[in-house]
Amino acid sequence: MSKYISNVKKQFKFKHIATWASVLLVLIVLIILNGAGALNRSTIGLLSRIAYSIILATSLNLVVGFLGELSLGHAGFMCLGAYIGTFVASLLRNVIDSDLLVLILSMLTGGLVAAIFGFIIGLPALRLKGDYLAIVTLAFGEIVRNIFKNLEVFGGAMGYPSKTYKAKDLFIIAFVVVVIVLILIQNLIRSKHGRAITAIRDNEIAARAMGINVTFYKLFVFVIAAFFAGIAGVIYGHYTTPVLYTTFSYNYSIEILVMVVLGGMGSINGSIIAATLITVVNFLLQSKLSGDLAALRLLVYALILIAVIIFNNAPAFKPIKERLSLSRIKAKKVEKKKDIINDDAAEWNRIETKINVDAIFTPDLPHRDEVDQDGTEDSEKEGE
Amino acid sequence: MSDIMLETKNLGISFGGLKAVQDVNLKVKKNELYGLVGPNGAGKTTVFNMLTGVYQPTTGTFFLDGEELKGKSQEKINHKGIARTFQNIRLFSNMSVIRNVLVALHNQSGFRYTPFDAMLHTPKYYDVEVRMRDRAKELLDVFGLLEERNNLACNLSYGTQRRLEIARALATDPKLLLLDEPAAGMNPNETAELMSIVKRIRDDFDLTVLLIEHDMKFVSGLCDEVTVLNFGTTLIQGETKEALNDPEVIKAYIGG
Amino acid sequence: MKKTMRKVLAAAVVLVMVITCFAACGGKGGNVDGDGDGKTILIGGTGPLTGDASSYGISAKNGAEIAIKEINEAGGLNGTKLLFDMKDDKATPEDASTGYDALMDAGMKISLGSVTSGSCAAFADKAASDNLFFITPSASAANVIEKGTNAFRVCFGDPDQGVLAAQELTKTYKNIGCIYDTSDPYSSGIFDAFKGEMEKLGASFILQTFDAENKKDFSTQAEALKGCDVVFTPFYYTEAGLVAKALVAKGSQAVVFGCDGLDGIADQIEGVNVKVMYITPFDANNTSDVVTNFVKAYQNAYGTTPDQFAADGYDAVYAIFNAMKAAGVTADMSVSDICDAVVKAITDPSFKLEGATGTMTWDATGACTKAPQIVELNNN
Amino acid sequence: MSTFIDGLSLGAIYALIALGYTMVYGIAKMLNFAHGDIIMVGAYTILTTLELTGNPYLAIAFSIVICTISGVVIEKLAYKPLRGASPLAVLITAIGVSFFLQSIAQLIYGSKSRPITLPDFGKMSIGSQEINVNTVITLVVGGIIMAGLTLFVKKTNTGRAMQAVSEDKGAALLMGVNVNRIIMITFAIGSALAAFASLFYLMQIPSITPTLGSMPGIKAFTAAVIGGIGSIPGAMLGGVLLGLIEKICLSIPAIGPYTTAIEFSLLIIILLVKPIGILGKKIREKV
Repeated sequence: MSKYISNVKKQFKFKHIATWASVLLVLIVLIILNGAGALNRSTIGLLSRIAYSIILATSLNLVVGFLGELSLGHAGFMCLGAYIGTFVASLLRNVIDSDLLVLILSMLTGGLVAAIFGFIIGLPALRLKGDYLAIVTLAFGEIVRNIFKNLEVFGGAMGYPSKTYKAKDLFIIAFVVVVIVLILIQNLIRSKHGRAITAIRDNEIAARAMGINVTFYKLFVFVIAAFFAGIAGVIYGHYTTPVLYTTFSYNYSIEILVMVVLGGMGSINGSIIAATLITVVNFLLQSKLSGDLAALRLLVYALILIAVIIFNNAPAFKPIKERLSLSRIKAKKVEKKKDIINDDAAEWNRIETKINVDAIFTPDLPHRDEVDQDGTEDSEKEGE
Repeated sequence: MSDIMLETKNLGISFGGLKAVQDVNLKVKKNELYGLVGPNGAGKTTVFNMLTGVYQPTTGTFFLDGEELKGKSQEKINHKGIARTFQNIRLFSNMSVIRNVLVALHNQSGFRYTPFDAMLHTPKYYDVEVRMRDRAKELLDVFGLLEERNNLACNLSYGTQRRLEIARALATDPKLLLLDEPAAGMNPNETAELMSIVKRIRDDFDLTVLLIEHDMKFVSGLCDEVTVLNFGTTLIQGETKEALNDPEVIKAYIGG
Repeated sequence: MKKTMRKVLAAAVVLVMVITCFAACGGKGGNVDGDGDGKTILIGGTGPLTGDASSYGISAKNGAEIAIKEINEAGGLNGTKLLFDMKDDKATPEDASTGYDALMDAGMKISLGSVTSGSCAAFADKAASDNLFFITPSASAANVIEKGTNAFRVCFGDPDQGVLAAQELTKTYKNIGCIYDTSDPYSSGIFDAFKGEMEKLGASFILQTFDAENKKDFSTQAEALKGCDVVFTPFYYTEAGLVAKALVAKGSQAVVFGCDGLDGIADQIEGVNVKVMYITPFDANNTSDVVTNFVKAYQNAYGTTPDQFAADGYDAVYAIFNAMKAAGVTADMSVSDICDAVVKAITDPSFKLEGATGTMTWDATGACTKAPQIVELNNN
Repeated sequence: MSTFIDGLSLGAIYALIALGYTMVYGIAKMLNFAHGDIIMVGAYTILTTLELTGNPYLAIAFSIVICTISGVVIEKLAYKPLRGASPLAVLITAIGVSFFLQSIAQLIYGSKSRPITLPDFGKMSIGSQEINVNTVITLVVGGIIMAGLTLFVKKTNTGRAMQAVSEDKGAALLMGVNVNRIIMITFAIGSALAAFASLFYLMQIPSITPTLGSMPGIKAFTAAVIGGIGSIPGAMLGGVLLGLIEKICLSIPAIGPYTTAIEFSLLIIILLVKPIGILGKKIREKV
């Protein structure tokens, strides 16, 4: 026991819990505000949407950011979760009285079913690379919703008439799930298994040569990501009714991908922030640009998207970005101890997937000091 | 138990009808330092790729410590005890030095825990992680990389990267270490240092080493036996000095 | 330790930002606010204003806006002005939910629900729990008005149209064909009823389908249907126009017979040699005062002839207005009180609306009773 | 048999769009999700010119010009700044551009579908079977474009430079190839092809909406991948194959509703059997 405590002490770092602890803190504040009646309907509804978006974005980040495989079918897993989860919930309601218990059980079933399909779609991932895998996952998402559309049990084109959960409670439960998901994902990433996954992304050949079981990890990541996406789907199904197959088109998968790319591949914090921002921006555009102005909604969204992506990624903007960057002060400090990786978990968009390596033109790119977000944990300065 | 660590029998491979390597018969004794030399394009790296499961040999087979490994996957072969370095360095360049080694420690029997231990951070997780780190530091110390452990692998000098790659390969606890041009790009000092390191790890880690190298000084100063390949076939095999002084070999090098 | 402090500080800053953001976006739900000071009443609704289905949502919104303008120019509800706001829901349930929340925060008192069925089911679910009165212009799926006593509609229900179509078709035609959109609640709703009625009548028909992913090229379906006397097309005019053209291209003489979604098809099939008939409560060429006034006002405002969505939107606003007037609704009443009063007024046997889509009455189920007419477009 | 002909004519359209996709992918190595929307731009240009002048040939010429210009402008403004950035960033920008074009179209033309009447060349009969002349023209033009592109890429200097850029941009740059210019030309050609695609699309499906391009875009992308993305004959083959399968599925009422699922399942199966598409080029990774 004492060994355990000393081990924990040796390993513990504040930043390891910073992410989920902050989310938890936000949640506590929100619960208090909610209790005081200070949150209006839109905010409460929006919070549930933010919660499932965060789960979707972080779980997709596992696949795209950490494993380095491009998936355009994440909405397909969500679709499975939403349909199966709410279906199971309606069955369970006959047997179990507690709404909360029904929700939890349906989340687990929805997640499990999605995970099984995650395994199935993980199989091609073993054979295919980059854009080919992307199109297969996109195809998978479209197949799933096409099939649900035609299943009478799930309401066919009318959608499955799920029963919504009380909005005031749903967002709290959803955020508790977010915290749990964050703990699980970050713990996983900060372990030897997480190292193995990032090793596959960085250099698959070397990873194989080091005896990393690439097959296992690729499938594992797809399964875990699908599981969480399925849970997000169940939350979605309890947020609104009916569960309609049109929602889960490839456009939605791409929106989740936008969250991941905007937040920075391989950055969980980034995914959380980007998921929140995109959901809020979408909501603001929808509610502010109503009536005749609605036609501008997509236009504004598109312009924001293009501008942000170009600003964030264009080599030409790099100096400006660095000048404006919040981490500039931090970066200066790093300079003193040259080349020592410092804590830069807050850095966005520092890691590129290997898709990059194969596919894009980079002759004049300066060799950047890419820092693996979690590589920092190996910096053991503080441990000694 | 024989005293042969690696034995290949008529190992060969062809790509689309072209015989890249044929009839390679190696017998590497335990604890031996064995050299694989030959001019460019002779098929040395292809042999390594076959021995590590990157390519599947089209003819022949090979045994490690008496166990046939042909047809096994790269991972499996590594688990069985063959580790390698690459001609064009393949470090996890975006990872810190210590993390490179930690990745390689992945499969060692003492360092096992399930993904669920990881997700829930069970006591086992903490225990293993602490021990893994200690082990990684020990290994880095052997290669004089301890001070560099928090640097990014891509920021290291070329020679240091080579050393790190060997350290990483060693971390998988191999019986047989394949080094693909370990001294390439090194200055004479570094080469000399590398020679002593290779000798030392052979003794300390009870290793057998098979290496590809162009630097003949390095080979003759280090290897007990060599095989010379030319155009995918064995030119000569035997004691290092004799083999390297063979007129055929010299002709192959000068003529090729 | 310093680093930790900085982190805590950063987290606190983010926290404050997030909460202000929520407060900011929550405070005002949109560009139209019911200020709740007793001078205005906000009528809200959601509909597809962008995306594939947007032409339907925009029509409904335009029609409703004309009615609002007319009412306000005539002095409003006993001096109280009506405000109208429609949020974009892209025909998705989740955006209808968010739109509903935003409208409620903005002070919505009474509502038009959603334009499309899928969204309206989401809207109805929320409205039932708040007891908010809504009357949807065009969400015709059966489940839309089944959630509570607060839900009403202006359009025909899907099942009614399907049954009616089956009866009409079997009366005159022998070789009947049918094509429907398996991905659309409206289309499949009508089709299910149609199929049931056809079985009851002992009539057979050739069936073809399409869906949202394959709704442009109808050559295969036209090939199968070209021998029919009549092809039943229970979906919207965009696709029906293409089906009609595909049939003509295959040399078919078949009459295209559809439901109220076909209203608007006239300019889609200009110059195409085809006869189109559809069940509709609205005919822009009708010479009644209500219709001519509406069509004129619409053309002045938007430059095009209104379709049935616009007429439905127009009538929905008048239904709300007349019922509120009859119930004596004032702006300071609560949502639920308004609902109870309006439901009572609208289901009263004496309540009748002379609208652009005919004379309408409502019963407690929320369904609307009005006389269907069959409009015929003959380009022969 | 008529299903076959219908499939062929739909497939010909997919093939034309897929050619554009594959050109851009093969050389710029980016998935241009906005390609479908260039077709929409072309369609609206044809509509407007036809309404203003009534001359279909002028309309076609104009649409080629407008499409080419918009393709090049989009490349310059949205994609070029991202040269060297992560390909995912480029992918997302392409999606942004797609949204942008759709909303601009909705603002200008409204969202109601606009019918259009293009010259119909009637039918001709091959044996006992009647076939639309439009279909034949689509196929023939598709074939000519395919052959022309192949020749262009193989025989001209620009074409060879394209191949070089496609193989290895860094090396091409070192060999003095103006990579930016080559990519710009690629986009110009791809967009001009989109204008052709829009013409043939409208001949068969005479109705225009702002979202016209997105579904054919995805389908053509699928076709390009089936055929082996980057391969010009592959795009043609994939397009025709996909059109045929779609029509065959739709012609059987029992499986009609599952058409999309079947098409995409087929894609997955083909990729599992042949991970680089039917005519794709194999790349061996050097160890």
